[in-house]
Amino acid sequence: MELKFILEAILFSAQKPMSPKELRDLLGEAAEQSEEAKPFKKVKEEPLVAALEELQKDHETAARSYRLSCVAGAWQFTSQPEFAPWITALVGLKVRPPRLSQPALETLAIIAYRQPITRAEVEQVRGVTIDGVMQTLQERGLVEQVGRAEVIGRPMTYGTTALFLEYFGLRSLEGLPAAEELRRIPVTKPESLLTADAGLATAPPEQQLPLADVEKLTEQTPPPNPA
Amino acid sequence: MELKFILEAILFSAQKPMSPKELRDLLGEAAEQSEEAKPFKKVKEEPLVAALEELQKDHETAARSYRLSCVAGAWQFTSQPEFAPWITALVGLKVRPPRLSQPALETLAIIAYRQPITRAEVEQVRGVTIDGVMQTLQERGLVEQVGRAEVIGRPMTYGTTALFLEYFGLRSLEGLPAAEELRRIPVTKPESLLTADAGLATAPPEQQLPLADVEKLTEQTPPPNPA
Amino acid sequence: MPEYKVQFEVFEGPLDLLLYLIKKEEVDIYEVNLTELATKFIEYIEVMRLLDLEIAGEFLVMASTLMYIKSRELLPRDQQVAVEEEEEEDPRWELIRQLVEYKKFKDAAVSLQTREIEQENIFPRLPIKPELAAPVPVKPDVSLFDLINAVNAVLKRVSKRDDMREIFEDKWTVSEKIEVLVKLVNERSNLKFSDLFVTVTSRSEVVCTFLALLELIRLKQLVCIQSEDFGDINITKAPEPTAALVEASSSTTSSEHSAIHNPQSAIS
Repeated sequence: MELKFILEAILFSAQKPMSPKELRDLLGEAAEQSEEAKPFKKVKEEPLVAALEELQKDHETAARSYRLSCVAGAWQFTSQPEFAPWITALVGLKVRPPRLSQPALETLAIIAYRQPITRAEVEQVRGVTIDGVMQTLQERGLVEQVGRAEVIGRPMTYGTTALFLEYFGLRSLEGLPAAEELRRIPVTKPESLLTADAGLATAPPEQQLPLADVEKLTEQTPPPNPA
Repeated sequence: MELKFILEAILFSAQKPMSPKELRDLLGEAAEQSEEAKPFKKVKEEPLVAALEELQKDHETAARSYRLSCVAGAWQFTSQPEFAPWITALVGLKVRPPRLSQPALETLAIIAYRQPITRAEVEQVRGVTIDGVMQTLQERGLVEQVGRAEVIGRPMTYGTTALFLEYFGLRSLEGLPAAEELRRIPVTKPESLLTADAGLATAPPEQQLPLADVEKLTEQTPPPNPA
Repeated sequence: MPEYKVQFEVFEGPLDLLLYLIKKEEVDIYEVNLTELATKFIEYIEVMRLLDLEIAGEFLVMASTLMYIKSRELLPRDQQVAVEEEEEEDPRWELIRQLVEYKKFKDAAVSLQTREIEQENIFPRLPIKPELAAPVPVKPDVSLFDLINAVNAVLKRVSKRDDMREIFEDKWTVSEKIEVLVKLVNERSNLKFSDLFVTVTSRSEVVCTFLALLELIRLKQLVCIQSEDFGDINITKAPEPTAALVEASSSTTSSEHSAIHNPQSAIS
């Protein structure tokens, strides 16, 4: 019996996505209960993941109506999107929170590729303040505080959560499109910015703008938190 | 898009085995909800079953850890039995609903091979009354009333249900192990029963069995109703 | 105010508007004429102001940056160089770098959105919770169908030789056969199923014997064990009067038919 078929059978019957660790534990447990399962008692993580990846390729090649996906490091069978009309008729619409707005998606993209990242750094890339959006992303559990930056004021840094990977069906952050390229572009430190051209800085708009409609502006986009 | 892949996607996501009728209804429902599903609005039973059978062959050829099976006319994906050790470990050994008792099984077998059959005829073959057992079998949905016999008193006749086939993993009654002779064992008309050989009659077991634990027996099978 | 909302949704900020203007010109970001771009951006801001639309602060900051760049461009060349040498960074390049970076994340946001929409149409397989037959340690006790098959075989053998005799009245009853069987098992402690039929003379005797056997199994007096498929069936006395057989019979039902059942097919 081949490991990959055993893994396939497990994933085929599993009620939830399974991580390599859970699969290894299960192989061990089965080996204790059954003579037949003994040869797979101690499978190392590496060959196990290799078998899973081979299995995924098998199913990709077979090009059937379902595939083996790895989301946030856990494996499960999922249907191909083009069959959604029928599966929806069968199980009902998928319950999902409303789609993310454009600003939220842009902010999320920046955080995903550049994490850990401070709010000021994100604002620098987007060229606008992101308070409301950050709150939404945190409330939806897609983004979380991950630490503090080693700069003056020690501002919070943010990163994406496991739910982020799940929400977008990503295996890991490596699975983000063009991950390498987008990570490489350095983010200029915010404090160097403040000493440079004021026009590009992210200081509160009140301090920078000698313009009439500052009042209206602050209604819309509250000034960034001092934290 | 090919019908068989649509059916595959449905069966792969279905929470229960699906009959061709259910599948056709679902195709119709999907067509009402979605433009993409329109071309499969009205699929006739015949091509649908043909597609299912082709699908079944596909999976048989692919020889993976699961297969498409048809039980009691309903289709579902099931895992191959040789992976049971791992699936047992996965789901934990769940306690199945209590198994059928030996008397229930015997009664069931007689009904399966001889349907439609009256209760008196079953009792004649088994040599004991079957009231309790018949009730259990009906409650568990394995046996149902199917009509009335054309004899005096027009007693109810009984037959097995679709669930019976499912429970034993049979596609149809033709799938029962060949027991030609069991089918041929003559069953005397119920009227003659009471006057015939006591050994085959439905008299209280106390009268028939010179065995030690008659007490236990009577606990199991209550004496027959005078009716 | 509704127009304002529309504006704000179209352009997420000054960089977004700049990218829009560049795209309209169909030029590469690196080759964009910043003086022209600054003029267009400021024109756009002016239109917004004329329409009395609220203008986010970031747009105004960008407008001033662009005006600064534009004014530098308008200086005579020799003075320009002098200014550039004074500064650490050329504001033009800084702006272009920022635009390029922002553009990449904007594209990444689009691909995230594609994935987001796709995910709505991807359904995880939630299998019918598999239900397993009780584990089968060695070989199961004989199943009902095994018994039927076995009796069938005997019936066939007998029917060849007793066609004539069958019309005669049956001399055996089930209760008599039960006594015979109990006696046999007590004597031999281990009996083969085929042994039961060695001496039978009629088909009805076979039936009686078989029914007697079934009855004794039901009464938990006997246990049938088949050590291999289609092998002979051993009949022994039930080890313990009650509990043992209940357990044993629980694994006989359908083990050879299906190792894995789903719960819907099971009975509750």
